[in-house]
Amino acid sequence: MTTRLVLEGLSKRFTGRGAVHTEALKKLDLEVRDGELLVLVGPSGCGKSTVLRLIAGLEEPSEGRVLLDGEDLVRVPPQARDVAMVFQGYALYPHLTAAENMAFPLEMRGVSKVEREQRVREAAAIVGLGDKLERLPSELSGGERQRVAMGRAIVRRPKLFLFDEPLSNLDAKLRAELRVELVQLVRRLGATALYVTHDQGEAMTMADRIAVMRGGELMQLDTPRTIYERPANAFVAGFVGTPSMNMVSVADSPRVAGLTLGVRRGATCGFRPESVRFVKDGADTANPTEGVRLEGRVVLVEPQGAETFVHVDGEGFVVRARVEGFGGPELGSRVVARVGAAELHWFDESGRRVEPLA
Amino acid sequence: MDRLVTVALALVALVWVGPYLWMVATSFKSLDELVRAPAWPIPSRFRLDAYREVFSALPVWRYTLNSIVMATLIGVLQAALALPAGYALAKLEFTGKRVAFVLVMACLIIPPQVTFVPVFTMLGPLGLVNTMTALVVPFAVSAFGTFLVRQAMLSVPNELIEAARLDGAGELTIIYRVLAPLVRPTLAAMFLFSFVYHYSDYFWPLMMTTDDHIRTLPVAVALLREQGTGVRWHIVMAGNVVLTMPVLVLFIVAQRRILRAVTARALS
Amino acid sequence: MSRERGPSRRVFALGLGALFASACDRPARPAGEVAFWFSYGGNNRKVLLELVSRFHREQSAVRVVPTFQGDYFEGLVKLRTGLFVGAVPTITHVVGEVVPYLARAGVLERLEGVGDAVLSDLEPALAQFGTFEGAEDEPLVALPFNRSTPIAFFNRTIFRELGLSPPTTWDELRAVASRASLVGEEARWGFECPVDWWFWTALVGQAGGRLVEDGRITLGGEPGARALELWQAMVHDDRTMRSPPGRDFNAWEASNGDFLAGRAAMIWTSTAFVRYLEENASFPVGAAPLPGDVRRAVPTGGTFFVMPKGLPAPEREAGLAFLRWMMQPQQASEWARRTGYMPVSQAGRRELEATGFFREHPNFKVAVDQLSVAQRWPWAPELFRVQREAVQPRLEAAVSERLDVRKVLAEARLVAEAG
Amino acid sequence: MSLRPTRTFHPYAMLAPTLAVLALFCLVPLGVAFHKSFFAWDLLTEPEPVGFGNYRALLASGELGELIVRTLAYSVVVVSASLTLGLALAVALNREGRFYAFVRSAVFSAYVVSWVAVALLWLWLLDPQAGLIARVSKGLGLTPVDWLGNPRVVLFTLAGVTVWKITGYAMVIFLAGLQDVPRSVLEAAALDGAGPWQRFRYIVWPLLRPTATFVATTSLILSFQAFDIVRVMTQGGPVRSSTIFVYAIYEQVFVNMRVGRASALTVVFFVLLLGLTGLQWWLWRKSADSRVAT
Repeated sequence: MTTRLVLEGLSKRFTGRGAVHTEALKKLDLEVRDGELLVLVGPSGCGKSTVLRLIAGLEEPSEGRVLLDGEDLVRVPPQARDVAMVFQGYALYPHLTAAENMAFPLEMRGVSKVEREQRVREAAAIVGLGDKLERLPSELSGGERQRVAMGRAIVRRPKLFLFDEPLSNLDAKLRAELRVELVQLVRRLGATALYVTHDQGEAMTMADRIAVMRGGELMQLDTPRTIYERPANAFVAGFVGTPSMNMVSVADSPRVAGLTLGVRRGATCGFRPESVRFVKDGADTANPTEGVRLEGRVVLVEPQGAETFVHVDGEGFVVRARVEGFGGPELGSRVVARVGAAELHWFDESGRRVEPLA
Repeated sequence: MDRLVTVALALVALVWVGPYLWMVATSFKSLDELVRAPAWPIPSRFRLDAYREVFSALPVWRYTLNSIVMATLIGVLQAALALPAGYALAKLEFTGKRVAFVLVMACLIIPPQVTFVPVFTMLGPLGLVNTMTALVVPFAVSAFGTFLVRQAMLSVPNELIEAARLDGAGELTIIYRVLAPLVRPTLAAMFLFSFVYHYSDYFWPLMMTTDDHIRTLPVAVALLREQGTGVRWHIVMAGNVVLTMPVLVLFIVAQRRILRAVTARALS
Repeated sequence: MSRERGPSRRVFALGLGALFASACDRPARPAGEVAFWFSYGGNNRKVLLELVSRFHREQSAVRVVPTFQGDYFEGLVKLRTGLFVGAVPTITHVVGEVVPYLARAGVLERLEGVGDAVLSDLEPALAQFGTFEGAEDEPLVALPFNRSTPIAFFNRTIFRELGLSPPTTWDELRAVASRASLVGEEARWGFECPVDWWFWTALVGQAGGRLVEDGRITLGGEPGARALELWQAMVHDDRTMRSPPGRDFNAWEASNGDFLAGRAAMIWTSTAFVRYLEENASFPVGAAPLPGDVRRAVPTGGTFFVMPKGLPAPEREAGLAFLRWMMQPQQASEWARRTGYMPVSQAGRRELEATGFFREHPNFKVAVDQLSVAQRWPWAPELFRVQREAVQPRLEAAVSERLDVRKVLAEARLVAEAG
Repeated sequence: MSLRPTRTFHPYAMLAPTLAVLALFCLVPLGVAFHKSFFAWDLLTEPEPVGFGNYRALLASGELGELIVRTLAYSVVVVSASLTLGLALAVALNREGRFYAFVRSAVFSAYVVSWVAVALLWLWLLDPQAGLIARVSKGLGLTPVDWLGNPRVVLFTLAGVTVWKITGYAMVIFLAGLQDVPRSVLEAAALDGAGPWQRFRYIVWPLLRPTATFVATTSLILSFQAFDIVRVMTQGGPVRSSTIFVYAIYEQVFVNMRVGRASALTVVFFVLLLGLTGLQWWLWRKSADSRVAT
């Protein structure tokens, strides 16, 4: 059985006080392929959660269609959609044990008690919750609750999984662990899933494909690698990657004393911190008309262990650079840094990517 | 100073507990003792005559059962009906929500003491007087209970309801199986308060009952004070003990919840 | 480990089911069952219930289910509630004053069916026709049972010690009360009487007045005022009379209590209490007719049996059968003997005389003899309202606060006429 | 944010039983009472229209005015006494320990016990001859007071019994209010040299004022609804001196069989309650404002 979710021209307007409409979603087209883990990422208010809620049937779209295997779901109540959702707050029933929580959707669908127990046991094994089944949510740790929520979703064997920031309530370490498990789990189940997060790092590590959203619109939909290496616009470029891409506006660059821009091919020039290379003073031999040259003072050094982030102030413009290990210039020292022309991303006035000439 | 406060408080306790003790003591006395030495607190011996008389003069069990059935039905109905109403008012969006809420709140200020005359004249011709329906239905909805449940529901995260909807639960299932357990402290407090109130209620059953099969305990105990000759206080007090003890026991057992019900109103 | 679930749909359904089940549990009255509402407490209740059991032993066709409904006035409230909602008893008893009202409202069944044998044997002064002026033109709707008159009881010990005899005139009443009063440590009232409509009516009669004259509510006119003034004088000037506190029967109870405790040397109350007072007093109790002023007069009191209109014929018949039995000389005299109410059956009264009961219990004889001066009530539908709304609520204040009695009565007349 | 109902009719269906019962037993009766107040009706015969006759009769006889004054007097005594006593007890009992818990429970238990039981109990305690109180005061050489027989005293006796019954209510609400007074603030004040009275006056009381307003207004409305105690203890007497509102309505309809007059009283009673509720709102908002302001 294959699953295919297609969103066609999906729009959602909310009516607020005084009949003021907020457009949460503007004519979104999106396709989730069978067995794919597609991550929707974007800053808060970008409409990514709205997409999930429209698919789940928790909201009704203003326009557009939600097609699951060709069937339009818009008129189908959430109860009747073969879609499971894992919520940010887990939404576990506090008065039911882990097992009862997981059995609940089956009970609602009239699955027999024997089969329920069987399927709950399987699901518990999959999410690794074996001996905690008789506990109440309040007796479980955050990670365990998360597993119960997962279990409750998979026990139904739905066509489609929806994840609404399921890890954001956990601490950083657990989040990193669980996201790996989650990816493995989804892969193992061969599930088709739509995953919403505001954390681009999570998106990068987990996704088969990423959809970056902003202001109710889709900015780019592609593999993590393409998104990172060839961001379709300045927003995606700035949103993906930590620390984020350095962006220089061509119009501003003459006012930045320490910065020299070579050939200009757009309105904005971006380069990732790892593209910045420090050169010994005087050993700067490259053609000054190519790439970017920056002269400035090191104002901040952030050692991370495997890498160090160095902030260089070029008198009016701070550039973030990444160096391996603990190397790199010292705090307060004057440095010269360069970025090769091939490593520059150019964007036009509207922020759209300008492809390098072939 | 502290000692003075303690003595004062002990006196306070006496003022409140003393009457109960006096009631119990009286119920064990004989009429003769009441006439001869009414101020002596301790009965010469523990006679159960007064209780025997109460139980033979009145179908006490029937009355008690009536009171319990009535109070339980009212409590259960109030909880059962407050849940969907509270849910709709707290969680759902629909046209007329404000109007509905204002209606509920308006009834909060209209006690049965205001409406009993017309309600009596309405129920009368329907042949409902002397039925459990007449005792229960006017109280099947508690405006205040509905308000309390709504307040409790407001603090339930929407996600939980959405999760239940996705899990395939219908709205009734959500209300009675998912939300009811969540607001159980509120429901329990509401039920207890309503039970105690209606079990003890005199006003309504007095007007709505004329038959033994439906008469409730407080009405019957008030009738024990048979006028005309001398009131036989040991019998009245025995009836009073029968009327009071279940409530006092319930109070001792469930004091916390009852307190919560009483203070909920002040704090909400 | 299983955990409790919250109230589910099942509980909800169950609750509703139980509600409607119990709503329907109002039992239809089975054939031959007589629902009998009564207002007697204490000893009278015991006697009544014993009579009912005897009735059950003697026959099996009719079953009487007695229900206590509180005192007369509460019982009346219940009756009217029942009449309004159509949940009436087969038989109940009501105070005499309300009979014309209920008859006029057309809610009472005719009771001739009880039989001529019973009707011709009734004590005329206590039966409907003898109790109400003008009732002769009305259908028979009320049968007497626990009827009484006001009577004076005195503490024989005190009277003997002081060499007093029961007063026969108002002046004597004041003199005796004054002699019997004690102030100080062992305070004692010479006279005590509930400031109540019934005793006031007695005084009005004695002063020569009538409540209704030529169809107009006069409340006795000048005699009515003089009646109140007598009380005022005894309470405030002589300080020999206690007006006991409490409404309706609370006051009666209080005066009984004071009498039994020796705090009152003489009281006026109902003949109905003769048995109770004799049995509970630690001193010999004497009974005396009320004194007279321009004449001797007492009202009658107590209640009549009535039957609501519109009952199914079998129930009506069953009710009549019970009434017929209760009116028989044997029951009537037993009731009288054991309570102090008047024997309503002439045969029953003769039987009491013949068996020497009156010799052994001279106090009863006083009560019965006093019937010769019993006055009739006007057959006036408004009589009950005159009593409950116009007069009764004003008497107490008039006496205790020594209001201008003419003004009070004028006001009462206004209220009574407004209807 | 509210959820979208799965079906449009759902919220209406969920509210239907509640609104139906409330309308039937709360709103419609008000209309019926208003309508009936223009009739003379004894339940047994046909109602007759009398226009404003019922209102006029109530006013002309002075009954209405007396009734309002009596009810207010009773309420004022009940509210002020139970409030003061409740507050004092709450402050004195706001501490750990079995003894305090016991006194708290004892005082509050009276609030739970039925009015009938309390009325009967006190009727016995206050019995002028055999009652405990009469006996004790006689033993102490005091002149016995005719608690229920003296028209000047009886209303206050009833108010006293009511205070006994409901002081526990005021106490627990104040105790709950005291929980909101931060201990640290009191400790700081104690360190600053504030004595117990000053701590109460300047810290506790200002924080408790909204609670006090709440208790006062709810007990005022509660005391307006008093019936059982009157009916069981005095039946409104002697000389109507304890006839307060609800009992008067009851008496009109069930004793005097004047449904119209009872309805007129009902309408007036409702207007009074509405006024009281308005007062409650006004005081509540005022105390909330003053709390913000100070």
